[in-house]
Amino acid sequence: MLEAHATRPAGAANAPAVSDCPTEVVSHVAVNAEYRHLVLRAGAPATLAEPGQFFHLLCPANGEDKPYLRRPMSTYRADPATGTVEFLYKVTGLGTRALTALASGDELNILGPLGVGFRLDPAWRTIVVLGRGVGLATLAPLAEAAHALGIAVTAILSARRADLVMSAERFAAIGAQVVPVLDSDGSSEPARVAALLDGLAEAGRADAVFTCGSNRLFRLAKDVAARRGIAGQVALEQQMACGLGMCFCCVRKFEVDGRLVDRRVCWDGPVFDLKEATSW
Amino acid sequence: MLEAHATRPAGAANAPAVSDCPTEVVSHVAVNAEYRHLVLRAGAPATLAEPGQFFHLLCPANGEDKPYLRRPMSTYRADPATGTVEFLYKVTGLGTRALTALASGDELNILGPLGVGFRLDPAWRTIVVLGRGVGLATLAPLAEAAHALGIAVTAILSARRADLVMSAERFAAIGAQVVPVLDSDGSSEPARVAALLDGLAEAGRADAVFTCGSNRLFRLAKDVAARRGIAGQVALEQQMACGLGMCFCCVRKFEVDGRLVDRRVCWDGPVFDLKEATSW
Amino acid sequence: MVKLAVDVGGLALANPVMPASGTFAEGLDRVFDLNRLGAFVTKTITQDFRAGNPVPRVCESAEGLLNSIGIPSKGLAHFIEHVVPFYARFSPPLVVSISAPTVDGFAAMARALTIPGVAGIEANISCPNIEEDGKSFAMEPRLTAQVTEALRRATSLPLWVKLTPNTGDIVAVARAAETGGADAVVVSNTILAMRIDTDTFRPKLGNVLGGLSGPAIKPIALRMVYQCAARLGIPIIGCGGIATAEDAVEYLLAGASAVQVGTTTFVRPTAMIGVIDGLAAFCRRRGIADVNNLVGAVADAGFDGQVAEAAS
Amino acid sequence: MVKLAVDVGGLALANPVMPASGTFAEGLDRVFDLNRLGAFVTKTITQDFRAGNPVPRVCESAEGLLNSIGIPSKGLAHFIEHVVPFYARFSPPLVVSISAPTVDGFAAMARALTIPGVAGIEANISCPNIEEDGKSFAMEPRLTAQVTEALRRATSLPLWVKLTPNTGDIVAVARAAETGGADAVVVSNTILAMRIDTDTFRPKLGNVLGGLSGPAIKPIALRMVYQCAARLGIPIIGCGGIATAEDAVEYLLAGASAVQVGTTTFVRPTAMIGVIDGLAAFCRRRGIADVNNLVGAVADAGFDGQVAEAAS
Ligand SMILES: Cc1cc2nc3c(=O)[nH]c(=O)nc-3n(C[C@H](O)[C@H](O)[C@H](O)COP(=O)(O)OP(=O)(O)OC[C@H]3O[C@@H](n4cnc5c(N)ncnc54)[C@H](O)[C@@H]3O)c2cc1C
Ligand SMILES: Cc1cc2nc3c(=O)[nH]c(=O)nc-3n(C[C@H](O)[C@H](O)[C@H](O)COP(=O)(O)OP(=O)(O)OC[C@H]3O[C@@H](n4cnc5c(N)ncnc54)[C@H](O)[C@@H]3O)c2cc1C
Ligand SMILES: Cc1cc2nc3c(=O)[nH]c(=O)nc-3n(C[C@H](O)[C@H](O)[C@H](O)COP(=O)(O)O)c2cc1C
Ligand SMILES: Cc1cc2nc3c(=O)[nH]c(=O)nc-3n(C[C@H](O)[C@H](O)[C@H](O)COP(=O)(O)O)c2cc1C
Ligand code: FES
Ligand code: FES
Repeated sequence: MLEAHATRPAGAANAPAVSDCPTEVVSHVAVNAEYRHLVLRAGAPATLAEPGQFFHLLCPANGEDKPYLRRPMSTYRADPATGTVEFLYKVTGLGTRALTALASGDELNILGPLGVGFRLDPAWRTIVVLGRGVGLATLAPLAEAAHALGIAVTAILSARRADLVMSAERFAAIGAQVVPVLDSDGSSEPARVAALLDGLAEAGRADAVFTCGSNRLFRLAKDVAARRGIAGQVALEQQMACGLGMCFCCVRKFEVDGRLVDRRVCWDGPVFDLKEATSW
Repeated sequence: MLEAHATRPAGAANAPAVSDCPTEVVSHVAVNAEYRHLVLRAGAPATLAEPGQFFHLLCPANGEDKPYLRRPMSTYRADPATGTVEFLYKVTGLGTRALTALASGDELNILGPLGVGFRLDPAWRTIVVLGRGVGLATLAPLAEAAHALGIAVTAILSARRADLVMSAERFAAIGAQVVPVLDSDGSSEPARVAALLDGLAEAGRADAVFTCGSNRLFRLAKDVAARRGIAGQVALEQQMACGLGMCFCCVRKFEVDGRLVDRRVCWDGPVFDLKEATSW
Repeated sequence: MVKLAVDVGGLALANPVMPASGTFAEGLDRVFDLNRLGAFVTKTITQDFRAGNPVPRVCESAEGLLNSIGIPSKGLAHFIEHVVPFYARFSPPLVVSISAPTVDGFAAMARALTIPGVAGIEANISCPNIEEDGKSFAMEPRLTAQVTEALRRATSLPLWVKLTPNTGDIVAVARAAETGGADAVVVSNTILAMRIDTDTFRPKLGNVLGGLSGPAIKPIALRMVYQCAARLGIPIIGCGGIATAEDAVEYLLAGASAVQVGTTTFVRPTAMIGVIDGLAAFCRRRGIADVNNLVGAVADAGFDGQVAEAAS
Repeated sequence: MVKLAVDVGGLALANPVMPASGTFAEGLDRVFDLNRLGAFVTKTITQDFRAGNPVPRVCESAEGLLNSIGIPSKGLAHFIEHVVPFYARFSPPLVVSISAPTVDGFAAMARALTIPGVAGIEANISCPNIEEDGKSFAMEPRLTAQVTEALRRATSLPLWVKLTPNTGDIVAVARAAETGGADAVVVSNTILAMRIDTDTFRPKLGNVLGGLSGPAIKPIALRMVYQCAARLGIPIIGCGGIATAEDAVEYLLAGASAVQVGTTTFVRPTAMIGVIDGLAAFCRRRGIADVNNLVGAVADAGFDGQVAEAAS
């Protein structure tokens, strides 16, 4: 069963308009061996992107790498005050490899902001964000938005090794309690992370849980949230062509009233209710 | 009638090998509103290019301009001593527009040297070169090669206006007699240029005539050379794909023993005997 | 002022530029004013609910896109109830793309869609005909004529028939559509293609095979438009790889009366606006008062494209 | 050491990489050592002298080339006298591409070329058959079978039949070639296409129509190889848009036993060497001892490409 119209949350209608806009590279540095941090100068509506929304990047050709489609990237930061939009990305294939050639002063066309971001209930007092890898890029602005609403944040940051935990300082800067969990010492094992989350819920420190970047983390968050009856959201990824709900290539399965329905990650998401999202 | 094998002059077999080589842009400046001068750092065999030979340039994509084929360009200068190869080109369309984006330090792949260049008979004492527009780019190295052999040069340089006469200083530097002929004062009219050429022949100052860049100049040079029984060569252009004699797209008609035959400009030329070449 | 208005098979359009089916939806409304378009063409719909194909549903290629979206559809009733009213607030005419597995199925849909708010029908006959061993209608002149005749009887709306390039003789198929009563043909749909992932050895599309679209196929679709134009009396809507106004001009010169922009919209969402403005600018620059003057204006005197020697 | 040697329809090749007909000539000898190639495939020749098509004979397109070179040929006698001896000094086998306007013409050429120095015949049957109203042999199974049978009777050399993509059913044509006695099929030739100059309104090719080649068409030719592989018992030589070793791997996985590189050589003259070295490196990296293990190794279990749902 597929839902084409009117599945977007009502609020999304008021989201900023989408613009297909040229930006200028302010800086572009390698964060570690795999990730790069790209800062762009942009105007509104790009800088109005909300946490969880994404952009569709027109990666320029770089030698033999000639990506044809755009590539989706979460908003790592968007700030109308500084007029910048930032991305944190992993070099994966053709498109991201082509991106690496961008230098300060170069132009980059980005389309956005796109999709439906995270929803924060002002009634919540404390939330947990649970991310891994590039999922942290997506969760950092959410934590900051929560902080702005006076909601406390616990950030469980999963990584292979301590030196690969990204953005910890951003979570720390808003006073979040940062809990790195690592493959290297076994602390990232699902059972142990689930226990951690359970403990937070038990302690009344998890009015809602947000996750991104790992199917294992998603499953355990969904599980704990269901067991505890707490709210939750997940930011999903799927291969995209248009990014605007037109092509139906980015569908995933969701459980709605006991049936599996297809929804478009770019248009109905990328942020979805944890209860409805299914494992991938 | 088409000639596929063994139409190349025998000497061509000893021409330098062809290499598909990366070069680095040393400088790239606009000569006037239409023409640009590109200097590349390259190694042998590129720097061994002979006058009249050409290179096939792999113009990099530039924004929406994504040339697929290479673009042929005459050797404007090639110097093993400085390790540079130079081109003088006119911005015409997709490929040359894309070229304009190259800046010092950028890489450019060029294939060459290609084709059969000019032949100079050491017995000649004095020659005339007759060019227009980008044809001057092709003739300048020829004049220098003639000078090196002790052959005097008269350079008739045709242009729309005095300020568009290019490379006059290069001809002057080797002691050539430089005769600009202009559209602006009518001196470039075929009849007047023919008279000029006739006068030089009459005065015994035209053992051979070389032309490039204009069909009108070609016709009058062919005509005068035939009437006067003097030698002559023309450097031709034709749209090219492979540049190596493989695709047969670059054919032109030649008169050989009263028959019209097709020859490949890239492989059998681009320099041809004035007697055999036909007007285009 | 350049005249951009065209009449395409009974439908008056403010300009000759519209989206290709399946590459357009209401999301574009967030990027530009949809009233600028010559027409709306919807994603193909079917009578009943359909889920579409397994993911991955797209992969890219050199200047092209492969898709095996299939036809996910919420069904005709949902479409009439929700989608038709959505487009009612815009001025461009709404052309509804339909598909069915049988001749009667096509006719029934056309009949049901002959309602206010629907300005025309585009029959996507590239789909398999289950009564003919799964062979696509548009691969054979006979099947094309059959389905077109049934559609013609079923609706008084302008009827466009969209052809597939996956046939050995597109001209014969186009003529069958004309004879069957089509008001215009759309040339064409995607070209059957595939890619394989050299890491996993798996096909890059969940459906294995998919359709190639985008700039890569432009010279092929353009050739088909040119071939059809020489033999048809009804208008042709050109479709395949259009990215710029120059591309659209090529199609018009080849004989198309209007054009559809598909895949490019995914890469450049404002591409259709660029084509419309660019067409006007092109005509102005060339002193062409009416865009219709470009239609079929290719300077090919002395050539017969049908009998031209094989390429290579 | 990775084993790169393959056997293609009776011809043993040191590696599976060779030039596509019409994109190779002795000029390449100035760029790299021709002995590296798996085989030589000549530009198509005809019995008698032919001039080829009017210029312009090529134009470019998005990641592609259109050509209407035609078949300029100095004739068979010249070829046997001058070209065959030229290639005798190299080690790769010489495959001669031939064309003729009639079945008998094809047979006569194959017979005349069954001589020392010629290792195989590639029949380019995309050309028009003058006995059949100018329809290309390769567009119809019946004509393909006829010409292949005649060729088979005429020569004992390995016989490759090169197919055209400009048909509605390439599998049927390929099967006809197999039944007719071909040792292998080449899939495929260029796709009929055109472009128009928007400045002059003239076709960009002197011949109006030409064949599209290059990376743009790769997913289409690859799909045809895959479809043929499912139904043929003889080897397939993949051809269309190959630029890199990865492209060649895609073709091998789809079912090709060898590949031909065409247009890319015009842009990157050393491309074939890159493909050969890249194939060896790919196998080494993946622990594949023999390149033949890649042939048809696409992980498509559970799919039937022939009946997959239409693309869109
Ligand atoms: C909403 C959203 C937000 C994202 N945010 C980020 C981010 O902030 N940082 C980051 O590093 N990555 C992010 N990704 C993933 C990123 O888009 C892919 O890594 C990238 O597209 C890979 O492209 P490539 O050309 O480098 O790799 P390739 O493997 O060459 O890509 C080939 C194709 O597969 C698709 N693809 C491959 N992997 C993915 C994937 N995981 N998700 C979606 N499509 C994929 C690409 O779109 C492309 O079409 C996000 C994805 C989505 C959908
Ligand atoms: C042997 C040779 C030497 C040349 N030397 C020079 C030189 O030194 N300086 C210079 O400015 N130009 C030179 N040219 C011409 C130059 O190659 C063309 O101007 C250039 O290819 C145009 O490409 P474009 O993409 O900018 O133009 P476009 O018009 O976009 O080109 C489109 C196509 O037409 C072909 N084409 C267009 N005009 C010509 C032409 N006059 N000759 C050949 N092909 C053409 C191009 O190859 C291309 O495939 C030379 C041409 C040849 C054959
Ligand atoms: C993602 C996608 C979905 C498509 N869906 C449909 C469809 O539902 N019905 C249809 O007739 N054509 C469909 N098409 C084909 C397009 O309408 C168009 O004919 C084709 O893509 C060629 O045009 P283009 O190169 O401009 O994209 C689809 C194409 C794409 C890329
Ligand atoms: C300029 C040119 C000339 C060609 N000439 C021939 C030919 O004479 N005979 C033939 O069978 N194919 C010919 N072809 C087709 C190629 O052999 C090949 O099948 C096609 O170009 C697809 O491969 P590619 O994309 O790698 O170029 C020619 C192709 C080009 C580009
Ligand atoms: S990417 Fe096109 S619908 Fe989501
Ligand atoms: S450009 Fe290919 S033969 Fe001259």
